[in-house]
Amino acid sequence: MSQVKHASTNSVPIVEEKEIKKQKWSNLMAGLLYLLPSLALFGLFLFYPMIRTMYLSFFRTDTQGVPLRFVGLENFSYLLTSPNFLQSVKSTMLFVLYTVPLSVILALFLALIANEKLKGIGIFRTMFSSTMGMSVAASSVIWMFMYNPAIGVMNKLVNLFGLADVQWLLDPKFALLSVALSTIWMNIGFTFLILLGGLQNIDEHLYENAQIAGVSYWYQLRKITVPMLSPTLFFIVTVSFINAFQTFGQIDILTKGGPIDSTNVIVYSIYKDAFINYNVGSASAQAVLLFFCILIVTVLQFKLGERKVHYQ
Amino acid sequence: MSMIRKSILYLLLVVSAVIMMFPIVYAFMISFMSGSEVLQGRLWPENFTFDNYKAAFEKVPLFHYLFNSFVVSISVMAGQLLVSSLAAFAFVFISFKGRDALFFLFISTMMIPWEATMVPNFLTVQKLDWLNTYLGLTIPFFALAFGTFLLRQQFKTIPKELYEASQIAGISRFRFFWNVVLPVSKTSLVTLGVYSFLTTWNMYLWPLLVTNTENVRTVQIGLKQMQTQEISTEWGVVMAAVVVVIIPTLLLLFLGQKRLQKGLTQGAIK
Amino acid sequence: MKRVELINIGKSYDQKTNVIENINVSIEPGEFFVLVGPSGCGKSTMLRMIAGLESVTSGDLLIGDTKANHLQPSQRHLSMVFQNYALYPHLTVEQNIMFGLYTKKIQKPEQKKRCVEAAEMLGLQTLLKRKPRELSGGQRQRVALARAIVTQAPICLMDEPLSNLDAKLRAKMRSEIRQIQRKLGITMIYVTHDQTEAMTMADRMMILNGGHIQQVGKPLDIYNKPANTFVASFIGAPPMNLADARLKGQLLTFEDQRTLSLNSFDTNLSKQEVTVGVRPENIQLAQENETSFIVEVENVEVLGTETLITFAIGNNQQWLAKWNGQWNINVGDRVPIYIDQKDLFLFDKHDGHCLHAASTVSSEHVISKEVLA
Amino acid sequence: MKRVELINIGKSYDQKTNVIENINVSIEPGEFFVLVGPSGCGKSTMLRMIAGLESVTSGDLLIGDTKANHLQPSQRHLSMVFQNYALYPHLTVEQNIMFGLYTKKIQKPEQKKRCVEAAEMLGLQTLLKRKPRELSGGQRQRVALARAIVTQAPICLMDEPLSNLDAKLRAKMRSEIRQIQRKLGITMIYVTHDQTEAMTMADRMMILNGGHIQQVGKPLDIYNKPANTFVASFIGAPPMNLADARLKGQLLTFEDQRTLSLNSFDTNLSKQEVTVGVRPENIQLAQENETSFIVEVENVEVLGTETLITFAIGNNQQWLAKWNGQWNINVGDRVPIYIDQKDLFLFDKHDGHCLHAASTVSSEHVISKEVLA
Amino acid sequence: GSNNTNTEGDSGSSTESGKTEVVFWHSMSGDLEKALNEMVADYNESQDEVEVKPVFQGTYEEALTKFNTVAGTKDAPTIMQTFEVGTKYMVDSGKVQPVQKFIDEENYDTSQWEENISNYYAVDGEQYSMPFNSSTPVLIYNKDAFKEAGLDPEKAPRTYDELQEAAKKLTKKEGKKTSQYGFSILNYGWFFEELVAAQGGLFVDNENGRKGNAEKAAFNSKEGLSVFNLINDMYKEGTFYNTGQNWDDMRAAFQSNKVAMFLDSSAGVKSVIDNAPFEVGVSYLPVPKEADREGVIIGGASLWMAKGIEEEKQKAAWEFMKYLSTPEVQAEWHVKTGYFAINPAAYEQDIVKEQWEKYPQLKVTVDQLSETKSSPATQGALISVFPEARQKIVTGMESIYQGVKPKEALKRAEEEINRALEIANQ
Ligand SMILES: Nc1ncnc2c1ncn2[C@@H]1O[C@H](COP(=O)(O)OP(=O)(O)OP(=O)(O)O)[C@@H](O)[C@H]1O
Ligand SMILES: Nc1ncnc2c1ncn2[C@@H]1O[C@H](COP(=O)(O)OP(=O)(O)OP(=O)(O)O)[C@@H](O)[C@H]1O
Ligand SMILES: O=P(O)(O)OC[C@H](O)CO
Ligand SMILES: [Mg+2]
Ligand SMILES: [Mg+2]
Repeated sequence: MSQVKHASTNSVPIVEEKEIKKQKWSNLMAGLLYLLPSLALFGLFLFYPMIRTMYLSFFRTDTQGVPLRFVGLENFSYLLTSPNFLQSVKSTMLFVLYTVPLSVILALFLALIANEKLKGIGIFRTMFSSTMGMSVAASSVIWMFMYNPAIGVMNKLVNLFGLADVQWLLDPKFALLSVALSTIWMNIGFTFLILLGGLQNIDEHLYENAQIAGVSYWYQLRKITVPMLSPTLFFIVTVSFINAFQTFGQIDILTKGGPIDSTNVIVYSIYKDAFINYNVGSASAQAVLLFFCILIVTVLQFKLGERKVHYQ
Repeated sequence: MSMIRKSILYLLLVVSAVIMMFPIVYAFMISFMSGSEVLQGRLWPENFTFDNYKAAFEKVPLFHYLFNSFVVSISVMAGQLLVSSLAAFAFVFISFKGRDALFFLFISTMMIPWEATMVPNFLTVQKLDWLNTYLGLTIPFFALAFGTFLLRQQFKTIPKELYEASQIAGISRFRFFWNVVLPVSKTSLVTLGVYSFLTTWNMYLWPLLVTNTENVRTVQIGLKQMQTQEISTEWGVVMAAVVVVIIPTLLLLFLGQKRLQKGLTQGAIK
Repeated sequence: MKRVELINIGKSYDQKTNVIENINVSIEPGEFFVLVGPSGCGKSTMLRMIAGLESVTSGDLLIGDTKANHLQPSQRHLSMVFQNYALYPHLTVEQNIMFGLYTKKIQKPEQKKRCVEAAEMLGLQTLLKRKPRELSGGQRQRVALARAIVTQAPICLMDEPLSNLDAKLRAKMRSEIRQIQRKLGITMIYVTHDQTEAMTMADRMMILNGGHIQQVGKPLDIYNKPANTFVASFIGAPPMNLADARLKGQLLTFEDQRTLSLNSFDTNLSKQEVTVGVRPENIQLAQENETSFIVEVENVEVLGTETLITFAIGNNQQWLAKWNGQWNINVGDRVPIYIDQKDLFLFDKHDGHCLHAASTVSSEHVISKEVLA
Repeated sequence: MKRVELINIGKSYDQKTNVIENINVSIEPGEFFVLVGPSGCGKSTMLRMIAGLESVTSGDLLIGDTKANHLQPSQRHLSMVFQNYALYPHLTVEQNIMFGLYTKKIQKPEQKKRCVEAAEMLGLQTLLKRKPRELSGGQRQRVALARAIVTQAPICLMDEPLSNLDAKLRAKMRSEIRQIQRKLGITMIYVTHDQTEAMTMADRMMILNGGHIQQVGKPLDIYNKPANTFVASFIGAPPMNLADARLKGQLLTFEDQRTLSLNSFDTNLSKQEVTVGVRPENIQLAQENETSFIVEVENVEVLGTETLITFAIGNNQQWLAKWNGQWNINVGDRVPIYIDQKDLFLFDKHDGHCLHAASTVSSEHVISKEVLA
Repeated sequence: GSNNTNTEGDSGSSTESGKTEVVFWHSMSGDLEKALNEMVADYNESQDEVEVKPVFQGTYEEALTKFNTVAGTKDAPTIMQTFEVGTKYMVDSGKVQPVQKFIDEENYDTSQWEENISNYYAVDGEQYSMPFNSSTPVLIYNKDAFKEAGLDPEKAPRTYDELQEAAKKLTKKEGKKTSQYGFSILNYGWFFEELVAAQGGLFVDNENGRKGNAEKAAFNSKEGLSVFNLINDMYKEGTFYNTGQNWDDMRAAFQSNKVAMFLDSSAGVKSVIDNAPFEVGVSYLPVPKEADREGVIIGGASLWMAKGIEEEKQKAAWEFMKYLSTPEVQAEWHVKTGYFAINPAAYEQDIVKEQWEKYPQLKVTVDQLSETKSSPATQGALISVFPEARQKIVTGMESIYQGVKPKEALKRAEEEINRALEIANQ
């Protein structure tokens, strides 16, 4: 036995190292091979354009987006002082503020009542999640009709409460709210599905124990449901934020950014600058700013929000 | 559960359902109304007419658009499933240097707003000569960080021993992926599939940009087109188109709702 | 301390089939009452009905002296320890323990006091600030116990609280729970499917199978006088050996025509078709002239302390004999064995009822006072 | 049938600490070799190194006569049964069994033949078309076995294959596995932390603790002559009682000043600080005049077949005595007990090495040829 | 409606039947699209060399956006319909083929075209695009409502004062709710441009950009202010209805009696008359009392030919364009829609006479144009960033409803347009 040992202690390190290196190398290659499609596509359709966008944000471009002249930070400095862009930022922020908390709260409410064990609850769940199957285009058209000042149902509703007609989409005071309202409706389906799934993952026994202890519904909600749901809530809030920042379709169909730019959120402004005003430089600069906005909000979310999240 | 509690719950459920469903039902109703009924602002058609549907299909080649939407959605679905599952497989079953960093890179792409990349992407697609082709509508979406993430979480639940058992039996990595990992993760694949299908079906801005002809236009754009052409004058027709557009996805959603709900949370949170 | 009484209790989840039926039992104040039975027999269902987490389909449930069928769980004044502990993962040990107290309109200082007391009793003092995930299985178990204790409810329900623990910790927790119950004088209703737990902890135990009561009584009484074959084979490890046989006069004939004579039997049994039962430790190596029959050894497992010998009897029945010590026997050896008539159990072959129980000789095992000095 | 040899094997996951070290053992062709040890001692790690699923950090691994350190798992010609079976949930039993065969370039008919043979051997014929989720635990276990068998690999590795089964099924599977191994003459390396399994199945066993070999040998030899306190308390249930004592001349003094005289000891031990060991079944109720000492009973657990009596010895050590039958003893009773000198084990107090083992009287338990007829 | 479910690719230069395919992007919707498709179908029937394929691409703005993305690639359409204010952009883009080339090659007689119209699309003496659908803005009013309000239905308001007076009378209130408003202007830059030009005001400097690239906005003038003031005053009085930016919404409001008078394109006249359940009057664009009426700028759109495509296709497109400008086709186009005939000979056609008989309103639009005095103001502005400029004007109009002072609103629009011009000019 000792002979074998001697023989091997001499030769092992070299062979071993080689073998290990070979193994590692082949693993790396295999890994990259499997990742290749993703990497290639991300590279071409995400990283390259992102970098390209950053690059273009320092240029004046021609109508086809070909850079003409390096202007440094001029695009940014103009944007940051331009009342229009500031209005866009304000609209975006307001829009996010209107839609995210309300979607989540309403969806949570729906998820809570749909999480009870009742007869026929499946039908309600299906109905509550239905807007996930609705496209933005279809939903927006429906809402557009509902907002129609003359024949739409929204004004009928308002009249029912004895109030005067509202120019939902034409009055800058209401336009953003109206778009937000329809967006909340559109978001609820997905948010609801996610939250319901989260609720169903909570251990039933936690509630049973609370029942035996005799704590109230609200106490359970506050002390069990919300903390236990917090990872799900965190996820859905993050996703909702990102989505809210990227809202486009409903704005294009309902208001086209108007009236007086009150619904001209950054994404829409990017679209207009890039494709209507042929100002790709400015559009790129806005895209870069939007990216940082989302990044900051997401990072903040992770920094502040995740502390309150209870992972099991 | 006490009767009172039950009744309150049902009341809340019904009221919420009415509010949630109202716009959809309303659209259905309008799609069956005659023009004058619409203008009177009625909620319920006096006699159901299918004229609007006939008109909708005449005005815009809806069938063709539906077909396009199906082709695009199915392709993106298949593409995303394949590309994402390959990537997820690498992240779970192959250990190599820099794997975690790469994974983080993948996840971070979720933060890049699609719009921020829209202009260069458009130019790329144009250069590739993919405007007005299915390629332009599908390929850019094949890689999906969310899908990779979801599947990675699922693959991680596959017992390591299954992989090891195949290693001992001398089964190749790809065969293991294809014959074991994919079939075992059917549920998650279906979840991701439904999700992909729905989101692709509902895609709006990109098809708006990259299609100019009826050849590959999707139904959402058809809807938009219908709306710019016919709005105010023929709401009934527009709503008929809306109904035609939403029915496939609603059906899919109703069928896949349970699975989707489970699969989505499973992948999303843990 | 309160009595819990079940009168004709039945439960059906689907309005069609009953998962438990005709349960009549009265659990005395301060008693440690154990519910045992195989998986799916309805133990949890019964416990949850007592807790009010499941509605009672038929019959009456009395807690104390009031009918409790429709009381809310919180009005029943009981505590419950769940099988999986049901600790709140986001709360600290301390918060977990005090979770239910706020509703009881108890002042903060008093809450704190109770919590500290319970923690001390269970050795959790140093863990109060931890989250459940930072605890070992046994510690979690104890937190769940503490949470039940602080409510000072007169009745405590536990659903297989030890099933997730390893053998060593389980043994320790068994005695801890028993001690706490005695100290506080709680009425305890304890569910398990582990018979060692049942045997060592119970004042009385109830054996359930398929939703029906098989037997209720003191553990040893049940061990010694099992009501039927189910109880006989469920209690005792390795389980009692059973085989069908015919009883003709004083002669017991197995299916393989082996016979045992029962000359010393005083009971005159009318039944002819019986199931014979004998515990593995009562199958002995025959001394000279005592041989009951010779068997061929099919398997030998020497466990160190004891040796398990497997042999065939009847039609393909395998019996086990358990002998102390290490035996040098080989598979295929033919061994003479002896079964004492008084160690035999006889059951009705058809309904399994016990016709005759082995006579226990517990007198033999009482240590005489003199010896105890 | 192949030999597996481990020479100076060591393993480190983090390049810093070794989880196993200095493992030298040679497993003979056709041997049933069992690896036991507490959780986390490195059993799985060792098995996985042999399988090639984990790299070998140091030392040499020989399979047959070739060095196998860097062979791919598939090149080692072995089969493995995983703890959780690792069945492919989407494939039928048949497909599962044949899954690995295609790579072996075996014709379809031959594959089928082997599958049917294995299925017959394991009683799976009627289950071939089912999916794993439609099988009971024991059936799954057998499918995993079948999958290992059909490869006809000369070496089979099993990692705690029975740990998820209930006691009854486990007993059954133990003998089945043993029978198959004998029939096929495979070299089996079997990991478990259950000592009953180890004792009953092994030709030889190895006890690991903290990554180090504690003892290798035949099960009974290990039971009777444990190399150290760890082995002594790991093998045997309930475990051997241990207490520290001083040995002066012929007198053994416990920490509570109780004494035992060792007059019949022939070995002259030089050590004074010892750990005394005695198995629970060897602590007997004293007959007249034999009393070793009188103890106060701290706990009594009557299990039916046997009674466990807990008492204190030394500084707060708890010892267990196991007596057959049901004893009517109460907590607090003072009981005279007797420990035969020949049942005593002595260990070095500091390193735990066995200084003296109890003398086994296995001769007593060999059935005389005459009796066997 | 269109029944165009043709699904073959449009990249091939010829269809199955061997015809040269000409893709024609347009922005004609509703009745206009119907008329257009009929014309195209007739043309396709009439010969077997060329197959024209009309594709609707949304509003003028949307279509131009689309065109911009594909201009110069193989995905570009052969013929592109672009509104008048896109002219400068199209010229500057370099991606279009001026039709002058074909005019020269064939010595095509352009004098048969209405000069007022073709001039708009001629830059530096070169004919860039083919005039096709030209319109002017008109005041459309509800004659029944006029009667009801005690106004003379044959005498539409000509000046701002008259307009305001009439609007007051036409406004009907029921409690807090106004059931009928007097007047409305779509929030669309074109109407502002026209109202300014009607008073002889310029939109941008350098003679509306025709003397060289426009550098500064010029509408922040007396003329511009009077327009904003009008809107502001009427809105404050509650006689003005804000219909938003959608043409159809505005027309629907008129048809449903929500509004009694509004400004529309002449292209809408025919369809409004056909659909309104009451008698419709059409009149000239109003001007302030003190201003001289200069006339109107030609509106609508023209047809552009893409550059860099196969000669064969260009030829085919040219053939189609020529077909469109024949008197017969133009006559039909005029009576079906209300657009002008670019070929005045069309007005001599029988169907026109017939229809004028039936729809005297159609003639009003023609008269308004022929009375127009030619000047830089009525020639219209040439700016490359016109779509953006229009958005700014719209924002200005909208902000008036929010109580922003007309002066203020005008100034803001001016500044923003100046910036856009500055960027575009470098
Ligand atoms: N919510 C339910 N709906 C329908 N059937 C149920 C429900 N809960 C339990 N059952 C059924 O009732 C029977 C008794 O279940 P129970 O949980 O009481 O068994 P148990 O004795 O606690 O078993 P275990 O030891 O496995 O926990 C089982 O057959 C089970 O399938
Ligand atoms: N992949 C790994 N990375 C780092 N440490 C590991 C890894 N796998 C095991 N270990 C450590 O190595 C030691 C031995 O683990 P191993 O799995 O071999 O134990 P085991 O004897 O099989 O225990 P068990 O009976 O619980 O299965 C443990 O301390 C474990 O924490
Ligand atoms: O609607 P049209 O075609 O008359 O065009 C109106 C304007 O001229 C568009 O700029
Ligand atoms: Mg249970
Ligand atoms: Mg292990």
